[in-house]
Amino acid sequence: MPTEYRVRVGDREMLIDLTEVDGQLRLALDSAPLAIDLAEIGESRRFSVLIGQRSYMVTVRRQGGSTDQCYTVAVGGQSYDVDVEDERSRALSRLARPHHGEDELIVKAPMPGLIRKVLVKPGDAVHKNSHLAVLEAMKMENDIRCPRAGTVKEVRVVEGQTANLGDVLMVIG
Amino acid sequence: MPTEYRVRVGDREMLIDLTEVDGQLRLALDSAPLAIDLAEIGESRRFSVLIGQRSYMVTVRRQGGSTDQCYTVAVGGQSYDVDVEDERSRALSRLARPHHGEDELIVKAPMPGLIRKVLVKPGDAVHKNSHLAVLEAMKMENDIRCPRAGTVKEVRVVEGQTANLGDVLMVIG
Amino acid sequence: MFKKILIAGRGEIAVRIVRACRELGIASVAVYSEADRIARHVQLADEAHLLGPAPARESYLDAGRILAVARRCGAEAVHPGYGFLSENADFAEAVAGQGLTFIGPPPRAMRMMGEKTAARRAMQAAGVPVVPGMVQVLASDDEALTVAGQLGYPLLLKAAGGGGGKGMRLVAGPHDMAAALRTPSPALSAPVRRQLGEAALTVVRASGYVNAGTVEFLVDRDLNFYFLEMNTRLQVEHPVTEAVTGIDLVKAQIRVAAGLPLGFRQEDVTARGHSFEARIYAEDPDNDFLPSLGTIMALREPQGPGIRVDSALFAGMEVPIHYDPIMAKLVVWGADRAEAIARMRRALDEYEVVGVKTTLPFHRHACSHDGFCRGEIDTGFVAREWPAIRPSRVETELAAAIAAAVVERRTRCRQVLAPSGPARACRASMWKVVSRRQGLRKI
Amino acid sequence: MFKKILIAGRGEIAVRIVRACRELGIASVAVYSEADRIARHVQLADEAHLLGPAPARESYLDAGRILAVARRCGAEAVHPGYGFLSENADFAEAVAGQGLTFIGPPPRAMRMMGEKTAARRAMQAAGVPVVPGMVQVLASDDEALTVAGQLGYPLLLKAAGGGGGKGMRLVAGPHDMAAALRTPSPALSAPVRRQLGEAALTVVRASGYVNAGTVEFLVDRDLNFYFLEMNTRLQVEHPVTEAVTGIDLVKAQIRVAAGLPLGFRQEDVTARGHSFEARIYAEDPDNDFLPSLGTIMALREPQGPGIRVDSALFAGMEVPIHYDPIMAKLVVWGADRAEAIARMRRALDEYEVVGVKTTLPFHRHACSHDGFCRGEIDTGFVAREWPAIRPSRVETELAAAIAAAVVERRTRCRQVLAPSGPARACRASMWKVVSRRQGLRKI
Repeated sequence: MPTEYRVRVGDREMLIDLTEVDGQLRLALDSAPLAIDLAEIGESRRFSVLIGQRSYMVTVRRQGGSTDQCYTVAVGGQSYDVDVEDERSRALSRLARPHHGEDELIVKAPMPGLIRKVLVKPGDAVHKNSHLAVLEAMKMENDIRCPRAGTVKEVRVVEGQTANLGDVLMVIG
Repeated sequence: MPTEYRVRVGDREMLIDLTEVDGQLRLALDSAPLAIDLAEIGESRRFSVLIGQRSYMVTVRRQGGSTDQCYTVAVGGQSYDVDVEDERSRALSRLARPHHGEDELIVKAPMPGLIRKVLVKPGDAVHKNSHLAVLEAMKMENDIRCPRAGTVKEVRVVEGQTANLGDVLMVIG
Repeated sequence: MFKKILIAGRGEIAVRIVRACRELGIASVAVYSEADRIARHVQLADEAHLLGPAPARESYLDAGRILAVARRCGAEAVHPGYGFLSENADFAEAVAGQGLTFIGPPPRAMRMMGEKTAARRAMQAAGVPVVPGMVQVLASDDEALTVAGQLGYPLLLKAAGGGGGKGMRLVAGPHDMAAALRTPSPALSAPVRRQLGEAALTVVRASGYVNAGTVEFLVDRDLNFYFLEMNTRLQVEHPVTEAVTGIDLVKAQIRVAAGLPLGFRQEDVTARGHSFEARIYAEDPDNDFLPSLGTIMALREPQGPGIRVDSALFAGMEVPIHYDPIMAKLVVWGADRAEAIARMRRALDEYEVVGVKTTLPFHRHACSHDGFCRGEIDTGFVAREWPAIRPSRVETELAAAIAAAVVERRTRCRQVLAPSGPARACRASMWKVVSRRQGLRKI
Repeated sequence: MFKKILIAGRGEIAVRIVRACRELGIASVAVYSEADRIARHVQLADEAHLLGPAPARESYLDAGRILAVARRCGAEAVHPGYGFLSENADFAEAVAGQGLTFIGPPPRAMRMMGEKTAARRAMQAAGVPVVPGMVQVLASDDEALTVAGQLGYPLLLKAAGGGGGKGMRLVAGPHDMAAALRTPSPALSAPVRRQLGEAALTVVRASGYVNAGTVEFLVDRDLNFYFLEMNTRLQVEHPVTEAVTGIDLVKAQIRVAAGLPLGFRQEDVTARGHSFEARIYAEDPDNDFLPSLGTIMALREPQGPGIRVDSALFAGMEVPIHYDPIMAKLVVWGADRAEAIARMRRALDEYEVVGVKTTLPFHRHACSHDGFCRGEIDTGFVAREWPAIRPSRVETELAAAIAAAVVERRTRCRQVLAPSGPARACRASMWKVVSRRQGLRKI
């Protein structure tokens, strides 16, 4: 079993080491042992976490549709995207990961909704703030604009279709 | 698939017929069709049930430790024990069920708790209201008394043991 | 008194009306669209009737379907809540046409007040001050620019036929702040408040108004006030009034509609303490207050002294795409303004909605903002201050990281052992995670 | 003001004190036994410290362990809640001995009032009427029978050193009714209430009492009243007082303990409206109010106008076997007694605790009882009336039967198809159970 995890949350990256000793988990943060106590509420993936003696309620949810190791974690009224990579998978993924163009821009749906209009097609030149599409959610029409100038390389949605949060709408080259 | 269930709740017994037609369930109560609409809240075994147009919130829980077909169902602030038997299992169980003495009395734990004292042993004669055992729960000692006269046939618990709600403590003959 | 009332709405306001009905011993009838089959108002009402498909025009805005249900279920009155058909005089007339009672003002008063420009003209005629120049209909963008030049910026533009705040555009999320500006605003002196009350009564008398309504005035820096409009329905923030007066406005609406006495006179209405309302929307404050959809994974709503929650939320609920994103209202009461703000802060800390982004983080940080707490806010507050007061997240990131790592480890552990191995044993040993030992680092 | 307070208790009262601390900007420290690791007060407090094993004598009653935590965490004061060590003068002295503040009365006043027979003698000396013959210590059963013969039945027996109502025995569940008898009882006239207030002040002055406390009087049929005892702690039903006065008693306790002014005088305290409290115990009213254990499978607590819930409940909670079975308190406020009762009834209907038996059904039916609603109750109410007013269950049995049959069918269907088959498809078709067709039988 791997015991060392590289965890990314917000701008921070940390190493969390989990070792089982006498049937209990021991935790080290960036190689320094840390006193924690974590207890699940029912089988709800909802935890009472004490770090030192500070008390936190934490709800953990695996992100569907993405890789196995991405979680949405709610704590203290905030919601975080957390990547957890064990050192072994990390080594493997480094070998396997294909090279993505550095200058490609992925335009994702900022919320779930209905694609009311698609305003560009592949090959169109776009400017910063160009209107790309209109997404309707809860009685409001929301403009999807282009964050920088470029050329539309792919359009992955059609008018009348629904999109979930984070679905790729377009690729700008 | 069996479609007819004999359901017992409280003092009532009813026949509920569930038939799938065009992907939807149809229900008949004692052979008369009944308009119902049942929708689960998440995957919680909690349901919004409309009977006619009356609205009920219902939570269903299978009873552990007993037969498969016993449920505890909470609705309208009440909790019911519900037996659901399909007609096929019913026919089978009629053949298989051993004869129980009509005059045997099963004494069950009225609440979960710690068996503080066992006051009788097999062979003892007991009267109505004889003290059989003391069950401790939440700082209170509770007398378990005998509902009628008879002879202790079995004692299934020992002092210091915990008992769950409904566990058989003794059999009185 | 009525025996049965149909509630022609959804969400937290439908829940609120169900409660008033129950306290009056009146049977409540919920209506719902296909998207709302398990909604909270359906769970709580005595009866529930399907209206039609999810889009509002085929369900909550379809007067014909609503009246058909009302006839079928034997309701004697219809409460429209807010939004949808609540300010629609035609609907009110159609309800009356069926021999049922519309719980709201007379259609004539609704018509007069519904057309905002005409309303301002009528009130000007009745002697109520209106904003200079604000009785003009702006037919085109060009005309708007001309008038704007005459009046001077900043301006508040409202669509003449708009309802529910939808036609009003100044800044993202103005509804979040509106309630905070109300009863009693620290900016208003007692004499100004009394003058406002008298002007409001003039408005009510001039329009032949009966039942609950709200008269809105604009107040300028010199405490001059001007009639803006009248909302001819139950106000979204009515719980603020209820908290300080102790009067149940929805029950009062129902009593008046039934022809019963109110049970109190103007001079019996006394205010005690201070109240705030925070509206919980399914909107993401970090994404320009755009709507956020999803399923509520976990929910903990605040409780305790001085707290009222009117909520449509429940664990397992899917936030529907089709309707207004208001999910719940948190209303606090305190003996004074400082206690009310402290309560609001405490209640917001307790409020936990997991699975959908909400305006809770925005409210939390507004309540920690000195200017807000002193009442020094205006309609520009959100645009100006929110980017600056966004929460620091360092404190809770570590808890998130640790919990995710432990869940990841459990998942791997289960995959290795399950389905044949003793997955339970694996978990049991994992979940008593304790590394409390002397000499361990504490943070 | 204190910066950090340790709360030496558990359950709903610990939660309530956490809330007061948070509103005052004070860090709250929860303590917990091994049975309470995920309890609500642990979830809500800023810090949480393990005391020891589940039995109270090794945790919540262990003054040494509590004081060790207080030293370690840097708390400046200790709030004892109610129960456990709250009326223990030795503990109060030990807290002071550590240089910390005990949030409660002076130990001397606690001692005087803690021994109930001595307290009655002292109050008799101070000129407060006490029940004739009720200043005797009953050393034996025989003596009790003799005295009882002199006084005449019915009698109320209280253990001299008892606390938390545990020593009082008349009838099952008297605690359920006690709160309903309080502020303001319809049986008491205004002059009698004023006399009671004056007598209470005499008691307070005679005992050198500071901080919150409750003076209990017995009132006979002729409205004569007699000093019974003083509870030298926060009363379980303090929210009733808070609801009618608008004063936060726990914050007032903390302010007084910190040497700060109360912020109000006796003449500022005015009562508005009417309030009731219902205590939700994990007890089975259909089984002689015996304790009920288990895990909370589903929970819905009431909300809306005039409702306050102080609760330790959450879905997933296991009710521990070791402590007092009080789980939550439901407090309602209404403009008058009738509205308060209607609210209570409505809130009890909304209150849903699945998985553990509670006193909710008892409260529901008490609130539907004419005699109760008119205030015509006494300590014999439960034993006399409950068997007669138990709910009829016919109405909901059918819903239970149908849901169980459908779940049974789903389970079988899954067993047939799973694990290889498409269990999901099976379920999908099952759960859109709709047999709404014209001409179907309705009930």
